[in-house]
Amino acid sequence: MKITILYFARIKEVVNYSSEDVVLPEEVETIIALKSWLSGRGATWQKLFDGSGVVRAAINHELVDDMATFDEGDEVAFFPPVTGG
Amino acid sequence: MKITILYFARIKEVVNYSSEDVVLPEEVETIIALKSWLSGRGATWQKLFDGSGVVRAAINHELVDDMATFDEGDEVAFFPPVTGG
Amino acid sequence: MYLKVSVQPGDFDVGAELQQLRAATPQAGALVNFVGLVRDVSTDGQVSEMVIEHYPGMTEKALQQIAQQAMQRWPLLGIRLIHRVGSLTAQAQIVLVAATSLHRQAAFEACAFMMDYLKTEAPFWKKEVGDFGQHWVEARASDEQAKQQWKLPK
Amino acid sequence: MYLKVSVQPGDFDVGAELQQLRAATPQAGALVNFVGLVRDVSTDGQVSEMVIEHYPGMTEKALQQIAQQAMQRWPLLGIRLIHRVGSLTAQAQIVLVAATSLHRQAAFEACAFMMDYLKTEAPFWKKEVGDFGQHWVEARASDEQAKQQWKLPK
Repeated sequence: MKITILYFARIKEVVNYSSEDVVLPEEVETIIALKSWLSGRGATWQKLFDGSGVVRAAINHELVDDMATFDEGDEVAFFPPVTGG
Repeated sequence: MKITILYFARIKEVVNYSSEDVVLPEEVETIIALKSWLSGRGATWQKLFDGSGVVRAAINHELVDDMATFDEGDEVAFFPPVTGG
Repeated sequence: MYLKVSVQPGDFDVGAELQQLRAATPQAGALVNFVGLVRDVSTDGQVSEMVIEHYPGMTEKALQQIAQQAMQRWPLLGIRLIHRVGSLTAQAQIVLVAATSLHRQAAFEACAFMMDYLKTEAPFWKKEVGDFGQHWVEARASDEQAKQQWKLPK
Repeated sequence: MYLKVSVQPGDFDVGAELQQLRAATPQAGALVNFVGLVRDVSTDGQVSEMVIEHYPGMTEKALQQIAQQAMQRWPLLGIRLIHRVGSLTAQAQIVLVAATSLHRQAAFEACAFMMDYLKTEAPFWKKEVGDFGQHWVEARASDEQAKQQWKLPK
């Protein structure tokens, strides 16, 4: 399935870009599976999702937890804990 | 002893004036004694201090309770519960 | 620490007052303020005018004391209190309570505290005038209860 | 019920915004508002600039949802939320949270609630720039704790 991934703030600076379209293997349909799949790209990605820093996720503009599932065409975002206000 | 008494809001309307200077017998030196002494003036005063409505008191601009004492020249005020804000 | 208290018949400009408070406390990260307004309905009907009586001299002192209690309990940078007196029309501004602090919790709690104390300890009395005639506003038991929640254990 | 939410680079005029909120909710007896300001000091030193990044689309939606939760929990008449994004200087205004209600408690609690939720759920990120270089502002555990206090029993 094809989805769009967005990155924000510190995480955007780590991955060095703000968005990408990815085509995922069939079994990757949860946030936790996506994190694991992205970690397979190499050390930068592995470190990002190794649990040493909190990475929050949203699907189509809604905050979600690791078990949330997404569908074809969804917009998934990864970002650090928010610090507005 | 001589003191000044001020009346405010509903209580001012009941007694029909806003201030008076009074000369008190020696034993009248607490708020409760003053209320009792004023009640001796007649039905209007008696009704005012009979406990059917809350009457708050201040001595020299400080909220006080019934047992508070005042001195020669003090300013004593009687008023209903406050409703500002 | 900045503190300014006013009791006045005239209206106040909230924007300008907050600007002044901020200018006096430039380190502030948080500003909280409350504005109390004349409601146009009462238990008896439509309100056209509100008359606020006060105890001159004691009101200023009571507001100062309330502000000082707030300053002792919270790490505040500045406080601005204004209470109007005299004749006000429906929707007019009655009272302004504002506080600045580094972080928001202090300013929020201090403003709520100051309003709860002002409502029960500052010598102001409201009279509503309308098609029903006129009546003194009754003190609300909920205001006294609101104050009780701030009592510190002895 | 009046509700207006803005996410914008430009500054806002607190006095004018409150005036507009009051005009939209003329029955209000109480107005509470919070303004968050850029502090000129951070853990690392003097701050000259604050850059606020956000997630366009999600921010507006998050603020709307926070306001709607507040409306469900308190008898509010109106809510106004503004959050700035982009580059701000020290002492600049960042955020405005305002609510009107008949009585003060609802507006006070709703504003504190909305700030606690905004701090932990709305996708904004602050970066401080100063003589120390630049750094992302760290999320504060106390903000997450502040949010927890509003959780309703299930």
